[in-house]
Amino acid sequence: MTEPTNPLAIANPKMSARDVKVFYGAKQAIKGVSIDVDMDNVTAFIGPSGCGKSTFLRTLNRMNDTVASARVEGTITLDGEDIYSPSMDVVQLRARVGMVFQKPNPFPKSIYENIAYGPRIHGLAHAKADLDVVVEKSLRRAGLWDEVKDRLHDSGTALSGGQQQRLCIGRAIAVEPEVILMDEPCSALDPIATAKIEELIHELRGRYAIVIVTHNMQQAARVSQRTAFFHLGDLVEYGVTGDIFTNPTQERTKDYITGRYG
Amino acid sequence: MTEPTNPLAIANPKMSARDVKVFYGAKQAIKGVSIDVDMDNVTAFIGPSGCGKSTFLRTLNRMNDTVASARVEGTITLDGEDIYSPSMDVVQLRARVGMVFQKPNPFPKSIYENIAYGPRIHGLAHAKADLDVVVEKSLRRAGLWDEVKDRLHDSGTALSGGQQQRLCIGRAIAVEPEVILMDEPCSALDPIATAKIEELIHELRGRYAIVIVTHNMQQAARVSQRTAFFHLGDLVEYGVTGDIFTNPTQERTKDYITGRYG
Amino acid sequence: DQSGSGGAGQTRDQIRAVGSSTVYPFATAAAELFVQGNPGMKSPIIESTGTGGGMKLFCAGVGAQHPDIANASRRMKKSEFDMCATNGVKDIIEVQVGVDGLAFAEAKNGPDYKLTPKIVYEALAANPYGKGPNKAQTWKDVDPTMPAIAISVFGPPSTSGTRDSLAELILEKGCQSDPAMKELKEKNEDEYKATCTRVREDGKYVDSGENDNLIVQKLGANPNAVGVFGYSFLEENRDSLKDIPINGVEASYETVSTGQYPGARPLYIYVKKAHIAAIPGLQGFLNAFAANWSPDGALTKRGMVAAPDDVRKASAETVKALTVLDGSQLK
Amino acid sequence: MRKRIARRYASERRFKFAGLFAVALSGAFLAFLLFTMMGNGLRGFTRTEIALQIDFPASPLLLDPANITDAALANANLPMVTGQVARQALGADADELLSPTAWISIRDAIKADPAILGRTVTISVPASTTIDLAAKHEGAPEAEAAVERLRKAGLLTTGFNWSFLTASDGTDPTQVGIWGAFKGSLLTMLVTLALSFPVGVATALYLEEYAPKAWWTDIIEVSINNLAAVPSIIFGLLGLSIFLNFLHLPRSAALIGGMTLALMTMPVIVIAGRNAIKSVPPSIRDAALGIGASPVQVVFHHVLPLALPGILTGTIIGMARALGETAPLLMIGMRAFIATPPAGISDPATVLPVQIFLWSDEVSKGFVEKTSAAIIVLLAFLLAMNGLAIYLRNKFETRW
Amino acid sequence: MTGPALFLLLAGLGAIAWVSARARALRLQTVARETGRRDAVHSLPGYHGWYVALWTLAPAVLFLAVWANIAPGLVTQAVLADPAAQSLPMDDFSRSAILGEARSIATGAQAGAFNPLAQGLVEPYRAAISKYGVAGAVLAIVLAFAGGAYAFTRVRPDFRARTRVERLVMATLLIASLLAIVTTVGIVASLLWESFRFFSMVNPLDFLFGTKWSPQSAAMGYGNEDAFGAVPLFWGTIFIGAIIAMVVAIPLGLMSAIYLTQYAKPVVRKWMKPTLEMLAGVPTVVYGYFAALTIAPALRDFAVMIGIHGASSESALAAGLVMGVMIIPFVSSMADDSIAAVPQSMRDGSLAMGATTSETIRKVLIPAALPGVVGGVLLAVSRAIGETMIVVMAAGLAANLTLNPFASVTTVTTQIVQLLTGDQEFDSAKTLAAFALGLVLFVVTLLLNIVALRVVKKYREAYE
Ligand SMILES: Nc1ncnc2c1ncn2[C@@H]1O[C@H](COP(=O)(O)OP(=O)(O)OP(=O)(O)O)[C@@H](O)[C@H]1O
Ligand SMILES: Nc1ncnc2c1ncn2[C@@H]1O[C@H](COP(=O)(O)OP(=O)(O)OP(=O)(O)O)[C@@H](O)[C@H]1O
Ligand SMILES: [Mg+2]
Ligand SMILES: [Mg+2]
Ligand SMILES: O=P([O-])([O-])[O-]
Repeated sequence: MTEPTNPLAIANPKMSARDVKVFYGAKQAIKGVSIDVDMDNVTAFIGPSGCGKSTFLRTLNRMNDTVASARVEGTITLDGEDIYSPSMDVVQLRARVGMVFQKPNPFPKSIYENIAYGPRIHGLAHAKADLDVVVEKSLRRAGLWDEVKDRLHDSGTALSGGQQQRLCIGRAIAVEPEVILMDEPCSALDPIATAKIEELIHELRGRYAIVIVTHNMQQAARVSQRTAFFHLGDLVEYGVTGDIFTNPTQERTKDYITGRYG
Repeated sequence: MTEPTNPLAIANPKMSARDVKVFYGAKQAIKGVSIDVDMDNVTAFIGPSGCGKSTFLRTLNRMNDTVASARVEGTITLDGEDIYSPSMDVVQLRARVGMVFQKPNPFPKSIYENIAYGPRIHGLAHAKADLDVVVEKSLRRAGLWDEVKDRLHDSGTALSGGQQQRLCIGRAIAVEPEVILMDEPCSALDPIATAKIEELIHELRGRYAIVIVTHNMQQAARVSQRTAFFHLGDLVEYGVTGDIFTNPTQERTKDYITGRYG
Repeated sequence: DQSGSGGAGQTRDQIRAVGSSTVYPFATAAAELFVQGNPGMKSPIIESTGTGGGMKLFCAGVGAQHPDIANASRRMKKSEFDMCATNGVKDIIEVQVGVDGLAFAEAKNGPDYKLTPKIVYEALAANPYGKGPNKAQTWKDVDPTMPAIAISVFGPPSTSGTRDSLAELILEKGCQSDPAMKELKEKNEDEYKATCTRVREDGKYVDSGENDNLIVQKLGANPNAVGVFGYSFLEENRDSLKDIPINGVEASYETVSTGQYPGARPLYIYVKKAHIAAIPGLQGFLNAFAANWSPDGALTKRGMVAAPDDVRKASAETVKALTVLDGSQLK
Repeated sequence: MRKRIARRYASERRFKFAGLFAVALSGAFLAFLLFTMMGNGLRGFTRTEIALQIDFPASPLLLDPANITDAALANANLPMVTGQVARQALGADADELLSPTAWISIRDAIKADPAILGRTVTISVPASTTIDLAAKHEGAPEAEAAVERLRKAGLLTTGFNWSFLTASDGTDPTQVGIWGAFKGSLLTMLVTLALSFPVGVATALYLEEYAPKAWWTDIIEVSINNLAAVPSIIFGLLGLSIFLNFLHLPRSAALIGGMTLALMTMPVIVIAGRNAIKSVPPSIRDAALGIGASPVQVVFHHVLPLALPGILTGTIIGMARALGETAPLLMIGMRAFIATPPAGISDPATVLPVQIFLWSDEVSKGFVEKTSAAIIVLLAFLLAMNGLAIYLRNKFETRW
Repeated sequence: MTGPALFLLLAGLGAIAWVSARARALRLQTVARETGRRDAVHSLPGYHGWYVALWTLAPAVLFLAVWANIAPGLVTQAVLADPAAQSLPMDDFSRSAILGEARSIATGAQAGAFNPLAQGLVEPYRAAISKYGVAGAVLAIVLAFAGGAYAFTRVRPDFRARTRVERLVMATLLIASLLAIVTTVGIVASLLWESFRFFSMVNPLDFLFGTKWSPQSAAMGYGNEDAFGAVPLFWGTIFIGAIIAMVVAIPLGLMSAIYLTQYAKPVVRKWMKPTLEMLAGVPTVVYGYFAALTIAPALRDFAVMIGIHGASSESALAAGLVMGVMIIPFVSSMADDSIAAVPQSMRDGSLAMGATTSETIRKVLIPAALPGVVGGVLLAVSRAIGETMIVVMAAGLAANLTLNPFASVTTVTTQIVQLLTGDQEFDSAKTLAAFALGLVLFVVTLLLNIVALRVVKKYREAYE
């Protein structure tokens, strides 16, 4: 089944994976994926459930380290630096490659503290005034400032689902990452909240390299400029979003997009 | 948002709901739904997640009684008899209005015992021989007999998902209900198992009044003759399945069917 | 405060006594009297470990971490003395502080038993006179003058010193009513012991644990039963119990203290001479004992029976002169 | 069919009733237990006193009013004088009426105000156990008669016995108190808490958050689960052979008791702690890791604070169990008469449950109500702790 | 220098180390951040502070711990060298007692001297203590400075102070969890050695399978044969803990759990559950007292009334009954958990078939929850057979092999207490038998628990 695919050649990739294989114990979840991600485009990962989208996404900031059984082979670089080399400090890597999860997961603290936590542990702001600035900036970028500016000290968990997810995006932004990974960020949200997040992704594009996993092809089409289609641990096809949806080169991609399975 | 809708007028309905409202504590989940269900047609309930499909379905055999906070207003009749009247015996009602759940839930007993459970508690069969007959008949109707006849005493939980779901349908059939309610019976199944269940529904049609909840519009189109579209606790539109999918009268129905939201 | 580490300079400003549960109430009373007479001193610590357990702790060595006194409801054994010596506890002062009566009692509304050591022996021995297992079911089976009531005796458990006394003071005496047994004693000490002191285990004799209050309760509930326990318990519960005469002698303070009532045994305390100089108040504690063990003293009010005059005199002398025990007298 | 339904409903009702019956019976047993203890024990909090009039100038006291010291009081012949005064006032049987340590009340009165030596005063002294019990309608007929006589003379008062809360062990039931045992319990619990809480929480954190899956972590896990179920008396044997016989730590001390109980409590805290930590949703950890918190930061900034109520609940329950524990302490020398309350953790001490055990074995009948009274104190203490645990659990119960 | 003062001084040094290292790191990092890349700065300044503070304090504290152990010896030597010590008695104990007293006075722990000789030694003691105290303090402070200085030189923007500090935290956590193993080893060691000695006197087979337990034989020197057959004890333990107690606890616990989870209104449940849990919170000594003084006499009267002969007031029934009540909450909470763990869908499935609640419970929920319930019961049994105070106070000492619940039986734990607190010659087989019994008890509860946990775990997995 595994045909070699030609990943988009990108001149100056922000992150780049080469022949990445991921195993959970004996089970192989990713079977040799090579892909480049750049700053200017939003990259979407699509594919049927269980094909390894999340797994691959999590190798990009080494969140898979937390799964005891997971093992990664191949190389992944961030600005040319191998993120799996022993000299790489994982904690700092994750500050540079932020992540937003499927289910909004604000800390059970105030909105302010949610945003301020990252800058604090990374020493990005010391004085209260500095922190205030960072919090406001991050919430503004996450499109949440106007809705919450009067209740910064309410609990983050008291917000609606969509607001929570934007809070999480704001929290990721606050540590000034270079890359933001989003794993089905809208799947727990209603259509209106989804639209807001999509809008937000548009605005963030260019400032950060953004990778988004989605099972909603319309969404991929709406927010991304590059799309990668995964199937059973393979990267089947990777290309400009418009091309993938209108003119897939692989049979499997076509079947998936036309709804034959998934 | 709530426009009055005109439910299909059915001459001699099996079950009939009039202005049914359901509350969970203070929260209203169903906002006054009137609908008739008849013997000859399969009725499908569709609508976005959380719109109240399951809630309404469970009012039809008073399974909502088990939720302490739930409260039902309005009238629901079965063969003209009010099922919420104090004289109605819930236990007998549920024997007449069977239910199949989203996730197959066979009892952790043998296949035989799973089917025999209902007839036994209702005293429909006493002698072992009678029971054997009932079990075979029910399994045959559920399209499972040939697959399990040699291992009736294996555990019901050892079957595949699709087989388990057919076992649950067989279990419901075994007490000779008049109505069968199915809440997303295929959502946990693979396509092949789904196809088998859909086929089974075709075969059961006419013998029982069947109501099926699904979030898969293609499925609704395939198995049902009547479709009801729910949204935010309202019954937005109810009609012949073909009409609903090709020619919805309501804006909201159209938006949903064309994938604007959901 | 028990301070000190590193070997040198350990001390303790609280007296520690361990040992017999029978002596425990009298030792605690003495401790209280000692504190009342010596305000400012900390109260001695009296631990109820049983005589044997106490000896083990007592003989473990000299020093602040070892107790100063062992209370005993029997005399120290030779083996224990030797063990003490091995561990450097060489000079031991033995003081007999009083006598404990072994009382036989029944409920107020009981059948008025009259017992002799011989009857008791024949009723309770596992193997009377070595003639095979005891088959007696009722007292009448033992002696025709007794009522036909099922034998049921609540007594001290085999782990207690009180039980030793029962064996020594009553059972052996009853056993020796058969001259053959006296001979056996000469010939085969072990067999004699087994024959004369072993108690039946078929439920007629009930090991009643350490809690003597329970025995009192049980007698109240079961008027036909006989209870065997310390005299002090009988004294305290005269309102619900009455004594059973042995050989026609009633148990009273006088008969017990003079030894007329057969169940009487000496109570001792053993003191390390080396500790007298080192532990503040130890001498004072001994004095408190001596000052209160007379027939009208506070200890006897607690239920202890005073020792005969000559014994008391000798003991008082020992306390004063701190005479050391000669191990060769022990068995 | 109808009949069948009726039968099924009848069986339903029977079953439900059986459940109700079980709950009620269990509850009734608890109520009966508490009621019995209260019935016996509340009397233990009161004491009967007899008013004694003493004409100090006329009494043969060997006391110089200018020199009232403890030593002087000890040698002042107070017991004898008290006896004489009592016999004059109450008749020949006064010795039976007064507690043998009645003179201590007089001593304390003199100590409090030496000026009374110059005049005639009336001092309330404790009655003897027999009188005390008779005054509470538990005594023998003769004693009841004596009580009647004293009452008529207006000499008898029965009031709250403060000294039960402030005194320590003793031999006279009218004079004993639980303060020493209470303090011993307190010190023991302090040691237990100081040892088991940090170790328990650290272990729970390690096992739940960091432990790699390896044979030795399995061993740790198995040991902990097992320790939580090892009978307490085995911990007593451990304390006896390791702490006393091997390490030669001070016998009967709160320190040893606390250490032994800590070993027993630690696994309870670990297990409760692990459950509390487990119930912190993984998404919180992901969130923190995802913005670059280190594993230690994740735990100390997020997981631990969120798990703390659960851990505290488990700790309180474990401590409550330790507080009521007796058996292991019998093995390590705490079954002792200790009349001086411990000043520190290395002083000989006893604890409330052991005190109860000791008193239940006392000869004097006056101790029956004291035992029950001590039980009430212990139960009140435990109820307070359990109540706190339940309160914490309800207050912080979170559904994620 | 006194302890508290030194402690304060060190704490102060630590604080200074923390503050200055943090300030230095902050300064260096601000510079580095302006010039370099973001990963030129590794740890927060606070971590540098902790790193240096730890280096300042740890060596000094470790040294003081060692010093505290050797200094008293040095002090004593110095005092003994003093002329005033010449008059000390030769015998070891009085000598060390006097020295100890002198020290107590010197340190102010004690006011007056009991032994006149001690007074003379107070001054030498005071001198020696202060001499060695000062020496220790100076050394500790020097160490603190050395450690602090070394660590301070390592403060650099890219120095991974956080990693170092966190490694220490992890090590602490690991050591804490190893304590569980140490405890287990301690238990096994303390039981094994003494049991071994016991088994060298008594044949293990006789012990495990002998049907006659006659401690008087061994206690009173009738010899060891036939004296240590522990079967009657095992039977008594099982009779009380695993049979009578369970006959009380299982139905009451199970039905309570069912009623409270399936039928009771939430308010009732909210109040009744903690109320029933109180049954497990009542100290066992209270149960023992209650069983011995209230239940046992009542039962005996009852037995006599219905004409049972040989009814003992230390009946197995009294102890078992009370123990059963104590165990109710264990059974009910385990049953509660296991019933709650049966997926709601099972319950729905049955109700939707037209089953009544009780049919659903009896035919679906309980069979499905059975393994969990069994596991819970096993845990309760292991708790019951290890229970001590109730049986010590309310069960008898007679080692009977009987089925009569009104008769007296004895249990393993009762005998352990008896054997260790009775009037025994030490080192007799009798005292050692307590440890052998303890070992058996340990092994049995261990096995019960392993089995129970297995059962429960397996069953949990089945639904996950
Ligand atoms: N922690 C794990 N241990 C073992 N196997 C895992 C683990 N996580 C995921 N897998 C397996 O790896 C494969 C890829 O999973 P992954 O979660 O990456 O899929 P996905 O494409 O994100 O699916 P979805 O759309 O459902 O989120 C799946 O077969 C999954 O079962
Ligand atoms: N037990 C309950 N208590 C309170 N609210 C409930 C309960 N069950 C359902 N609801 C709420 O009632 C509304 C309708 O829920 P329902 O489960 O009927 O939706 P649904 O259409 O079946 O959705 P789905 O497609 O996700 O199954 C939702 O808002 C839901 O949150
Ligand atoms: Mg995924
Ligand atoms: Mg639903
Ligand atoms: O405690 P005892 O007196 O029986 O040894």
